[in-house]
Amino acid sequence: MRFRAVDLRYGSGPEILRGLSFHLMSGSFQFLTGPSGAGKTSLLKLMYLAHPPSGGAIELFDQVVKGLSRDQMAAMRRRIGVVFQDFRLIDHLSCIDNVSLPLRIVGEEGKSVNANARELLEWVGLDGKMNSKPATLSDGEKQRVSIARAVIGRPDLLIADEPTGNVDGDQGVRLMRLFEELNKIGTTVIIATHDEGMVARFSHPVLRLKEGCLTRIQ
Amino acid sequence: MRFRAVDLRYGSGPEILRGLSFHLMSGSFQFLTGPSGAGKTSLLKLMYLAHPPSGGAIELFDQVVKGLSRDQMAAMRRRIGVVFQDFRLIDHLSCIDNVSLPLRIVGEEGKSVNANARELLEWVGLDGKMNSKPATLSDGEKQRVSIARAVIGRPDLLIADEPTGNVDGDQGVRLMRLFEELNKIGTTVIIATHDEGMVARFSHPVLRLKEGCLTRIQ
Amino acid sequence: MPFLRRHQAFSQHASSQILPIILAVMVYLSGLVVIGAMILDSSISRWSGNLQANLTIQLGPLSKAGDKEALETIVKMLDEMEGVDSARALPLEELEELLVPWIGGDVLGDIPLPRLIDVRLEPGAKLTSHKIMERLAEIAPNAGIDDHSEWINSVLKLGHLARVIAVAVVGLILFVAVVTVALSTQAYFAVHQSTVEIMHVIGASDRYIANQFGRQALTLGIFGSFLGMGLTLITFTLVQEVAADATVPLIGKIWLTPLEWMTLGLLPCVVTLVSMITIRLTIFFTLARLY
Amino acid sequence: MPFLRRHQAFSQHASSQILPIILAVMVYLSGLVVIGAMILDSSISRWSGNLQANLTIQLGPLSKAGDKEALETIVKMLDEMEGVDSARALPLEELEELLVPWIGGDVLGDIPLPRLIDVRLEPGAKLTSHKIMERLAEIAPNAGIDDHSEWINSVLKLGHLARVIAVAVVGLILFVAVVTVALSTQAYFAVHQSTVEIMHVIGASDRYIANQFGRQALTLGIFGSFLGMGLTLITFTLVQEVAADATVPLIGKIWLTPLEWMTLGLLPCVVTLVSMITIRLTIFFTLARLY
Ligand SMILES: Nc1ncnc2c1ncn2[C@@H]1O[C@H](COP(=O)(O)OP(=O)(O)OP(=O)(O)O)[C@@H](O)[C@H]1O
Ligand SMILES: Nc1ncnc2c1ncn2[C@@H]1O[C@H](COP(=O)(O)OP(=O)(O)OP(=O)(O)O)[C@@H](O)[C@H]1O
Ligand SMILES: [Mg+2]
Ligand SMILES: [Mg+2]
Repeated sequence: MRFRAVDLRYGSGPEILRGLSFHLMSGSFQFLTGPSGAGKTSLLKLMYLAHPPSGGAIELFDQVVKGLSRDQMAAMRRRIGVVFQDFRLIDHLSCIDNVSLPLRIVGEEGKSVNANARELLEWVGLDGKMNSKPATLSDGEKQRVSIARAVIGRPDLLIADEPTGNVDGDQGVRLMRLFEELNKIGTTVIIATHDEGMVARFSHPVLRLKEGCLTRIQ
Repeated sequence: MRFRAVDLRYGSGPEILRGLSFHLMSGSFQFLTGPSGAGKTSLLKLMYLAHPPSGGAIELFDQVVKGLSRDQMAAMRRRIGVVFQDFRLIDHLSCIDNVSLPLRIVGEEGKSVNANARELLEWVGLDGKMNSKPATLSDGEKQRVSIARAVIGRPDLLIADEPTGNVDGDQGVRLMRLFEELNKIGTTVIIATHDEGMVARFSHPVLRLKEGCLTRIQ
Repeated sequence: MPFLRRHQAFSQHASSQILPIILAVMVYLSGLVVIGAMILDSSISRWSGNLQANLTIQLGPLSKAGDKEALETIVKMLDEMEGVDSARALPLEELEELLVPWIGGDVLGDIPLPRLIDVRLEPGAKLTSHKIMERLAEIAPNAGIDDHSEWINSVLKLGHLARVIAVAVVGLILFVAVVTVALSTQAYFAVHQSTVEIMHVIGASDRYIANQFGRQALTLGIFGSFLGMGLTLITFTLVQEVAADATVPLIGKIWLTPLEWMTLGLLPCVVTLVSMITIRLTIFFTLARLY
Repeated sequence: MPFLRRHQAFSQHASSQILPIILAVMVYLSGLVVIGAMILDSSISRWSGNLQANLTIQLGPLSKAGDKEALETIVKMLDEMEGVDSARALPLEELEELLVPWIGGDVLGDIPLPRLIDVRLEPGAKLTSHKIMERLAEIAPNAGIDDHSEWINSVLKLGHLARVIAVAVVGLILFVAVVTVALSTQAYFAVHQSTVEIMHVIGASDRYIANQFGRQALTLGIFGSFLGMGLTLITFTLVQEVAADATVPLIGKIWLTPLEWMTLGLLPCVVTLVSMITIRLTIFFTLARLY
């Protein structure tokens, strides 16, 4: 993934990100830190193609994003797994249906889909909540459903926004192991977090975002 | 506040909390910890009168809650400030209107209300976001708005559910200082968190919730 | 009031733009149908009134010379009867003209002829042909009456039917309007459910919440209803303009009496009221579910 | 299909219960009004048809004995005319009965009398009284015709007016139904906005999203529309039952022709279609706003 002089502003508001340029190696594992309101989520939005940059160019999977057709963009999004800071589960679907959604939208059906989703939910410790609706889950549980949904499609790029913000320490470590596992089989992983303990514990390169500028810390 | 053999179950589901009995001194400062899904939020819901217990009795401000009229309950709720884990801001109101809501519902009007809200928002570091709608805020910013709303009425009881889960370390400490400040002028404070660093840093008594049972750690 | 204004931010959701439109559409629809029914009703009244207001009385064959006096007495009596506007004997010449095709001009000179009296009743008079006959029987036992009863009955039946249908349509549409308004109001409220829950849990009393939303709904309701009424009036005025050029047969009037205007004015009020009541009930049930 | 079934969970929001009800109410309303208009229309047709189908022809005074032959020729000619159902001369006795009150029984024996021929036209025949007169002129120059034209014109005008009003009401109500359906569908969609956004951002193609919701809306639309149509049919059947007991005057029939049934069947289809199109457009605009 490559960013070239990327700017971002919402509507006619102030510039949140200014002239970001960097290159992320495929298969790398990165942390993204920065104070609250620095623009971490905004930067990730650019990466998972939820918002267009107001300037500059983004290259993803060796393709320039600008100028792609809507179907090509959708195909690209399917190669990206996202853990949203606010979970974004579909209220009307049960946990297992939320988790299997990324498989279903590419037309996969049948038992293997369900088995897959079930296995992942067990892995994140939600054995008993398969058929619960998101509204009846605790925030930590929602976050774990969201993580399961992000990884079920074995994405080429995994983007996680504070994925351990609502779970306790042990569980957090367990989830980080899941991401490292995925990274080993080739997925590029980017994790935004403000949990400095977590960053210190795992020795991965860190990108630090502050006042719209990015610095790289090894 | 006193709990006597309080049970909680949602609908006909399993018991989340079983036979909790404890007494919290007025003016105390407590942490509430426990793994994700242990029932911290559920216990707090009982305290801020958002859900009735399925068994047992709750005493708040030296009054048994059961049997109070709706108006008396509302009056009691107005003496409690709550920071929700999921913020619960009103989407259609700007930050400053969200923050001043607890004053407006008791009929306070005029400039002092606005000045008050403005001061608090500055304190939590949201100088430039007074008139933004919640949808345009980062999660850390929403959390701070939620905190400002909880404390503006100088409540007798402050209940905060992971109030520093979405902000960075420094800001977290700053917010904890705000709660301690409030505690000094007589407010009882209860903070649910899974941030062990935070709990270690501030030496306050801890309630630990696990598998529906509560243990007190000094 | 700045607070009120600010609280109207409650309503900036898409559905709060749709609610007033639906209310407006419903008021417009009911308004036009009610106006139409009123005009139809008054036209039918006039029409059947005209039919009934006109009788012909036949006096059995009188000799040409004699009985002129008797005829005048009868006409005078009729003319003075309560409910009669005017009575007039058909002149002999007109009568002869009427009869020529029947019996040939050459015979007419010799035979005694029946005489016809044209009676116009006052509009809305309660006088029936039966009553007139009773009075006539005293002085002219061989009189007959033609109140066009066969035709009148047919036409009156048709008019009556049209009225029944009009009332049924108006009733149906008012019912549908009320149902639609209630349903739309509920749909409008759905997106504000969470707002109510938040207000409740931070300690707002039930009355406060109901008042805030009630005021909100009142504003939207009044806006929507009167928009609809405005459209109705515009349409009505246009129809009046068009009708003024091309006089429509049989439609007596294209204007409303003050009473009819008042009835019409009730419409937006009812719609607003229904919307208000729905909001209140919905809030009541929402709050009742909360602890 | 379990996936389809599970995706119907999309619709478990309150507003998805309200949408089918609003559709049902709209179909019900339009259905009743359309049926009413159809019955009114055919009643008016029948009624004015009956009026036109009946003429009286007068032949100038004939002597009692003579011209019997001429009368028969004329009746025969009329009877054989295209568009005439039957023609029949009024017997002398009936004629005399009619005339007694006019000129007295004692005179009747001597004078020549006019003869009346009662002509019934075939239903829907294009024959006008003018045409008949032309044909008659050849053999009976002194014939007159009474086609009740004054009355007929009045009644036909009233019927015509009723039709115009019915068409206007039907048009207005269909318009309102379409607007209400479109608005309600949009309100229904409002609560699903976030679902669309989530599906989009995890990589669902526009077509996939549109299809999922389209299917959803189709199910709700069909359910609502046919519920409404069912209610219409129940109401219609009840009205038929009631009307069968108390024969309503002048309303010819309380049943529909196959063509009318088909027209009626179009209603729920149109409503479902409008709902579908609205959903598609709304999704299209929602997605177009997303990157
Ligand atoms: N949709 C939006 N419209 C306008 N401004 C926005 C929008 N979303 C975010 N912002 C602003 O952009 C800035 C960065 O927000 P962002 O959510 O990226 O921060 P963040 O680094 O993720 O913070 P946090 O750690 O609190 O989640 C904030 O000041 C926020 O108010
Ligand atoms: N409305 C509800 N209906 C049914 N079950 C619920 C409901 N809310 C919570 N639960 C269940 O109750 C349990 C406790 O939830 P709670 O939100 O209290 O946990 P928590 O300790 O706050 O967790 P976290 O740290 O993740 O926020 C969970 O298993 C959850 O699934
Ligand atoms: Mg963020
Ligand atoms: Mg919780």
